[in-house]
Amino acid sequence: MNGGEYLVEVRNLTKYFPITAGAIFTKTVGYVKAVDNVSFNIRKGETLGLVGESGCGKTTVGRTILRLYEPTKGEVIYKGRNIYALNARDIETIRREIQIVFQDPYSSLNPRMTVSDIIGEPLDIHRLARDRNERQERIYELLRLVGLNPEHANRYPHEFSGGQRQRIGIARALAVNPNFVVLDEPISALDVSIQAQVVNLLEDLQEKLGLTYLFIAHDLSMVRHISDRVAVMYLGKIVELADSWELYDTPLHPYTRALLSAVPIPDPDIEVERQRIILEGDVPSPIDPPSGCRFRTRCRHAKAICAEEEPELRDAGNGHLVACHLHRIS
Amino acid sequence: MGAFLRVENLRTSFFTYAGEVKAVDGVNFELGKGEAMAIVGESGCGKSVTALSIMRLVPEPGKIVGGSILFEGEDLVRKSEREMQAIRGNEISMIFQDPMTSLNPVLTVGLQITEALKRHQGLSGEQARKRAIEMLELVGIPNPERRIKQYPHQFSGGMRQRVMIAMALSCNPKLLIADEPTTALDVTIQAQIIELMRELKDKLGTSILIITHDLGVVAGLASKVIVMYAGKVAEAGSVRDIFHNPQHPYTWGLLKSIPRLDAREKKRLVPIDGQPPDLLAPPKGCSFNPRCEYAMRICLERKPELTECGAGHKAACWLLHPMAARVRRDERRGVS
Amino acid sequence: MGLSADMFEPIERDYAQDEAVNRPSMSYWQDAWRRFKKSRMAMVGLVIIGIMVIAAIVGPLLVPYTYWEQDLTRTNEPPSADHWFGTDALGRDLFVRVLYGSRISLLIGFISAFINMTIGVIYGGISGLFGGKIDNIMMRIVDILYSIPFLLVVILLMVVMGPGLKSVYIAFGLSFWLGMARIVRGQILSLREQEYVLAAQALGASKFRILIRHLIPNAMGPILVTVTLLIPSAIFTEAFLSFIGLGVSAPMASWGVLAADGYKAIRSYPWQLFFPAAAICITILAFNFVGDGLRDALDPRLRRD
Amino acid sequence: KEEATAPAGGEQQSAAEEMVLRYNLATEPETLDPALATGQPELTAINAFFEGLTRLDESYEPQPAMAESWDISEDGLVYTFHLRDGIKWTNGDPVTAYDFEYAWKRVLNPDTAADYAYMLWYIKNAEKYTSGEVSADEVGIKAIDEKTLEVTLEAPAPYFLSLTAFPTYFPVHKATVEADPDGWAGEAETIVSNGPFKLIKWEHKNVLELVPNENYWDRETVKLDKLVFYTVEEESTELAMFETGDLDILDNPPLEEMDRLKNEGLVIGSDLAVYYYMFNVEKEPFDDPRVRRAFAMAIERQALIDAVTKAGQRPAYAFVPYGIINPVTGKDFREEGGDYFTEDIEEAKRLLAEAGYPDGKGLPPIEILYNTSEGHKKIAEAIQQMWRKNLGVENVTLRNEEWGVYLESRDQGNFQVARAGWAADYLDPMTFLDMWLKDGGNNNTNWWDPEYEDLITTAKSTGDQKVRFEAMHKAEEILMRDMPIAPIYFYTDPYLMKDYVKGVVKLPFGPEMEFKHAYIEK
Amino acid sequence: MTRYIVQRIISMIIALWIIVTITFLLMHAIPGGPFAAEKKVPEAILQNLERRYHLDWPLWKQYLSYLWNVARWDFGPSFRYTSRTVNQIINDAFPVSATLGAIAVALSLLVGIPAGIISALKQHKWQDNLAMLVATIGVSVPSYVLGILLMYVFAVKLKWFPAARWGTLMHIPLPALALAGYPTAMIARLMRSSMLEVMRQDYIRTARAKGLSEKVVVYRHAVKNALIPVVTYLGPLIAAIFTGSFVIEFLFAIPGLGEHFVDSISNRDYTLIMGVTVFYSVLLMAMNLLVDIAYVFLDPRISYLEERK
Ligand SMILES: Nc1ncnc2c1ncn2[C@@H]1O[C@H](COP(=O)(O)OP(=O)(O)OP(=O)(O)O)[C@@H](O)[C@H]1O
Ligand SMILES: Nc1ncnc2c1ncn2[C@@H]1O[C@H](COP(=O)(O)OP(=O)(O)OP(=O)(O)O)[C@@H](O)[C@H]1O
Ligand SMILES: [Mg+2]
Ligand SMILES: [Mg+2]
Repeated sequence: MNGGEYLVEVRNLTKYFPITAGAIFTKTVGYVKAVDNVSFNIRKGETLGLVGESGCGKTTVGRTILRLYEPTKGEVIYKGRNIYALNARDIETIRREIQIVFQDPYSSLNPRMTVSDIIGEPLDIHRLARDRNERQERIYELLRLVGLNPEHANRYPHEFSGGQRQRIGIARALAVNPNFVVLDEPISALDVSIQAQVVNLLEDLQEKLGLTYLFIAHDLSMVRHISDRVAVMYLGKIVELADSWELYDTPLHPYTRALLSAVPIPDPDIEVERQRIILEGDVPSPIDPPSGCRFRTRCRHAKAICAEEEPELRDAGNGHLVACHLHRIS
Repeated sequence: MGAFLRVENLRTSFFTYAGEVKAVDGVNFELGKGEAMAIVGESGCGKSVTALSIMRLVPEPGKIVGGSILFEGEDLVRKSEREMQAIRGNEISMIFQDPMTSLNPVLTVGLQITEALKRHQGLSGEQARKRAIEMLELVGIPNPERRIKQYPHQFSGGMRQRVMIAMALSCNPKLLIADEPTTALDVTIQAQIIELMRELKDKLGTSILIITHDLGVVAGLASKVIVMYAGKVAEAGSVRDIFHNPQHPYTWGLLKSIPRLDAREKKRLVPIDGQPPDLLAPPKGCSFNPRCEYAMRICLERKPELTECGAGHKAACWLLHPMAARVRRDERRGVS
Repeated sequence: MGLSADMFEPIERDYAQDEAVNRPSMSYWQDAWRRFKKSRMAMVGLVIIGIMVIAAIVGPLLVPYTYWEQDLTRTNEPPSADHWFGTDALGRDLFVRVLYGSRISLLIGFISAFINMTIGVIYGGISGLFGGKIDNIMMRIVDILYSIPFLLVVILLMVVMGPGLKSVYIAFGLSFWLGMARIVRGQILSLREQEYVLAAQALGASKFRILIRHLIPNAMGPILVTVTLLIPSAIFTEAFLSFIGLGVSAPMASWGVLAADGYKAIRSYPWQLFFPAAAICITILAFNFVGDGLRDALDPRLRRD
Repeated sequence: KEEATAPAGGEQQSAAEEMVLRYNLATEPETLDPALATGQPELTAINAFFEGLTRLDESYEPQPAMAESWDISEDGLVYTFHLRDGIKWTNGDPVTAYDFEYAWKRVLNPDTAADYAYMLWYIKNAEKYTSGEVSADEVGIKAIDEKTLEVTLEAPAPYFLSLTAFPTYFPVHKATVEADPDGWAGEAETIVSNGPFKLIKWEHKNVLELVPNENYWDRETVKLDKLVFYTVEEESTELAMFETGDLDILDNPPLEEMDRLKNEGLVIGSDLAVYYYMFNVEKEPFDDPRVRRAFAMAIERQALIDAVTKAGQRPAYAFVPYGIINPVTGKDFREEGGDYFTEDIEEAKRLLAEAGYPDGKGLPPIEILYNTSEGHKKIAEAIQQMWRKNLGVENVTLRNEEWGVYLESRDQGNFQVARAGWAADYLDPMTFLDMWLKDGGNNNTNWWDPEYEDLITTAKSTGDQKVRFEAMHKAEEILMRDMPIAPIYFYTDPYLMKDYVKGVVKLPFGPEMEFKHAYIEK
Repeated sequence: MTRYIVQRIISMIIALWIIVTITFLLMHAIPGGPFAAEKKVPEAILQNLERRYHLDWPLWKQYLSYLWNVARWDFGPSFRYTSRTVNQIINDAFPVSATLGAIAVALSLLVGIPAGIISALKQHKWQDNLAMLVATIGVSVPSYVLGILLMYVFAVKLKWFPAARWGTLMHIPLPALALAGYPTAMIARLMRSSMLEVMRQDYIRTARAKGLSEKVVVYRHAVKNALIPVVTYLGPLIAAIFTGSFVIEFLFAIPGLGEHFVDSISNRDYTLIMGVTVFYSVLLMAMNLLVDIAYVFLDPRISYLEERK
């Protein structure tokens, strides 16, 4: 692709969760194929959006990249080093550079730590504050950055509203000045004005410090706004990956199209008259995904080949990658 | 008989060591039967606490300190815990905001869905199981027979949220309180869920109180909206009023900050400047005043009352006072 | 209502104004300590323990008897003005013996609490946190230590080290933290699956940090209960060890020993059991108050003050 | 009858109808094999359902039992026992002289490894057989015919007849034993016996039940319908059971309750045992007899007994206890011998000063060794205090050791002063005196005296009671002159029986009680 | 899980071997022997005894032969109870201890768990304070004192129960109560502490929102989450209490296994020491395995499959 150094290269990433049966003498009866042979790259300083149906494996991708889950297969190259080949010590240091904002804001906050403890923790781990004062100042600064009141530093997570908790998570991830941040639905619980504030903040940081983001979200308008490129996942696979404006203007994969048509518009008049592409058929399960193209069971255009052969992710021109037989045919 | 649900001057506070956090500070609204109303507002402004107050489930050290919640004419604030048990889950159900911690990690999803069915609908185990599977299917969870035997941690965030939704809907409540029910859902599923709720509302006459940040969802589902700020209602009105004729500077700010899919080029987002207020020590006067572009001296001193500014449209802002200078119309419209 | 037009003048403002943060930021432990201080029961417990400690240190100096002085003509006397707690089978003053006993028993109580809070908690924590093979090995070691007859070890210690408190500490160090280790491990096994652990891991927190900062504070409830409830067993185990010959030599006696001496005489001379037992009870009650206060203080969700 | 199954109080009433006597053995018998039994509970139980050639009467004199009569040779070396007619085992087999021969040789057999084999070493070549030096045939035990048993002794032993009343000398049923040599005496079902009673139930560590043996030659004398033995170890529990009526005899009254029980008719039974402190004569300062004497004299025995031991023990100023009669004079050995020293603080202080430690000054640190036990501890504490007070010895510490460790310490001479006790094996002063020989296995004091050795050898090699007793008195005098030991008190054996219990004989050594003649009278 | 259990059993066997070895060595390292007595056995007899019990063999030979026997679950003859084997002794005594232990454990669960729950729900109210007081006394009064008091009041004074011994149902209540005292207190306190934690979780709120009665909320939703510390405690507790309590069996003259743990050592009854030790450790490890399996049922998030890196 057109130049640019890759900061993160994800190759054949696969993560299966075993499903067990039996009470005491359990055995594995199958796997949830949460992520199945996914490859993509992220350039330095860019934002890659990741969207897709709920449960399709976005969170799993994000976490496996950080090696919070041990992958079933595949590798992730960060700055030329395979993260899965690092030993425990190196992993700990590399985590200064790679951060994650968790999807679930509450359970990822230790209920027995005050907010200042939580945000201060990365500072302590990586010794980023020279003294207590600096640490304190930095904590207040981070709180303000994400739109929280520094007066709340002594509170505990349960004393916050959902959106406030999410911001604590963001502040924590930003505390270490990371290089690369996986943002797992970082703004879903925020009101729009705070969303705007946070997104602006992320963009500013990117501009100033050259941060790289993997931005997982459902809010397609926000994804388009923030991302340079967007990947669309369906049932553990990437089905389309393209420049964000390109993707929104000319979606190629039927699933992407369905997705885009479903975005609600914040205008009651338009919203009432909207035409959506309603996806039909049962949602397939990642436990035994359909053969061939995984979307075929719900695809209006499915052909015989779709059931037989798994479509590969190919370049449809201009760096627009899509995994669809139909597209190749047409 | 009056309204189906009428919340009057509801005040709920958390008594922390640092002082009283007035999370909900005099909220009023009405909800008719079969009506859907949305609550939007600043994160942390008291939306969830309002919802929890209606359920009478405000966690310690919080307490409802005043006001009344008339549900079908009866004041829930004065009901005993036992009476509430018969109402919760059956007549009023709630979808909680945080799906991860709101599900019991050690019980199977199936059990958690079926138990309310067994209790309120008197279904047998097998019937309840069937219904649970049905509900899961309805909210778009694949392979429900297998999934009901799994535990919450084996579900993705969105799936957990759908479990919560299935749970809340399973008993066909008269009032559904949905606290950000679709934040973790992708748009297709979200559309499906919204559709489901709409159906419920239209067919069964369920009243819906939905809390959301997604103004698109608001536009799609609700007919009335209240905008909250710092524990108070800033503006209330029909969806149209709020989207097309907002009166409160905070609402203007909200509308301005959304990126729209129909936008043609990338523009920097416009958030509302300044910090949200500390509810421990809210600013004197109008709590929005420190962030309001149009703040006047009076805003610093006196709280604005909720004043009528159209049929069923109210806002709490001094700008509506006849003595205030008129702010340019296009300014108010915010976007475009 | 006296609204004047000038009140509707727009005001100029400077958004950048940073209100100074006037509340100092507190860590969890500082905050817990603040709450602990507010708990009345906990303070009562602390005061009782304080009084006990002071009485143990200076008390014996203020009594006109020594712990060994016998008067065979005044054995088994009930409490009186001369002997507040009565006398024992050898005519010794029980009051002063209880005071002396507190020196040993309180020390044992603290030592056992210390051993549990250090060895037990850390060991169980590591085992639970690492899981897998490490857990299997560490827990089998616990099983082994549980299974090897304590009495054999004690006898060997007695032969090798001779009597004295040092051997008691070793005996405790070998065995007194096992239950705690298992309790902590059980808690950690469940806690380590929490998302905040994953979050800490993502921040690059070391295993040890995760254990100390995240997991143990969340396991504090059962830990505190175990510590407080093990103190009386420690006191009685010491009595047993003394009886076998490991602890302090007669005529010095701990509360446990006094109680064990007294219990047989429960029908004829009940005060010989009552006073040491009451001393133990009060101490344990005080420890429980403190433990409960701590538990509450460490639980941020319980901020009712 | 129905009430027999009722708990608690119920059993008491049934006793009136059924004549049941309940006694506490205090521990589970380790075995009920007469050859292997050593402890009091075993001996007591075995004595109730086995019988030897003789049986002791109320005055501890051996009376004919399995043997109807006996002849003793002139030199006192050969005993010929004539067995009764019609004596039978519980299974109906006759009891013969061969059974005795078999049983006794079994005790001596090295493979049996019986602890009490030495009780039979008075018999010719017995010791050699046990040591594997001679064969069984050379042992002086011979069944002449079914009814006649001839025993040849190594040296005259005037107390041999009373020995034959001791369980180690009891016969066993050969076929039974050979069927299961290790396990036959482990369960009631497999035991075949010949005594007044018959064991019908043995719930281990719980209860033993005996009924009269229908095959017993003296069946009429046995009046009880049932004899029940419990195995309750804790004294206060035994007392509780006695009080609730679950026990008819209280044999182990708790020390703490002694004062109260004395008012309720506690009987202070006699016992042939002595409690003493022994000095290691090779360790400073007890290498000096004056020091040993001084320490022994500074113990206030009566005060100790009154305040601490409480069971009416007698202060000991010599080693051999009361209760052994000199057959020549008919007087008690102890009373004949008298006290060998007195408690005299002044004298003690003088002796100590003379030894170079005026007012206890200059004494090295002294340590009293005792084994784990509440009673030993109290005595040691009291004595420590007495030495401090009476002699001004400040530096006395106590060392408490677990039983096995204590025995080892004693054995290795790893002590200065140690508590000890000794109980009779048979009714003769020799059982107390021959232990102080130079290589007496139980002499841990390192003390010995050639004259003492001579006297004991003399006494042991003659059947002439006069010579024997004179020699033994002399020996004791030497022992008490040098004082490698400080006798403290002679044990007693306090017990309390319900007033309806009759005919139970308390024995001073070996079995605790004789139940053959017992009956209930309400 | 199957693999885990297999692994566990292998590690248990290794642990058992270590226990046997250490105990064997300790046992022979401490002074005194099985035939030591105040009245010493003559040398010749001592030799016979040692020969009979193979104590004349070199230690390694004794050890190997012992290992072989343990592998066949044959503990050999008791040195003390000369006519019985260790297997017989254990087979006789264990059922008694186990019966009493099971009743005591059941009692402490039946009382302790509800008491803990009630104190948690009524935190700082009188119910809680009362429970705390009783629990404190429960742990501060050792079981022998409790036992003696029970015996005095209910047997000697009231004559409701026999004072001691074993055999009828009436013999059970007093020792069972004395035995249950400490575990009840412990369970109640543990339960209270974890219930306090659990009752404030969000999912309890969800359960309430479903309109479930407080009972269901507590017993179905909260208790399971709160049970882990109690279950952990139960593992060693059951192993210990089922093999008998020395003190209680001594006091109430109960023919259980408990006394052998102490007596066998005082008596240096080598085979019995080893027998009860092996028996106890097998029971303990089996219980702990059960506890670990129970964890997975109590909290499905716990997994033993993964080793954390
Ligand atoms: N336990 C508590 N103790 C103290 N303050 C609390 C507690 N719970 C909530 N609050 C405060 O109450 C206010 C209202 O919270 P609420 O959860 O209702 O917000 P919300 O409107 O739902 O926000 P969001 O959209 O972010 O979920 C917040 O400022 C929060 O900090
Ligand atoms: N620990 C686990 N054990 C078993 N299955 C799991 C586990 N975690 C996730 N899964 C399964 O993996 C699949 C993908 O989950 P993931 O959380 O990655 O989805 P997602 O794309 O993030 O969805 P959402 O948008 O709803 O958060 C789901 O089917 C989920 O059930
Ligand atoms: Mg996700
Ligand atoms: Mg909320």
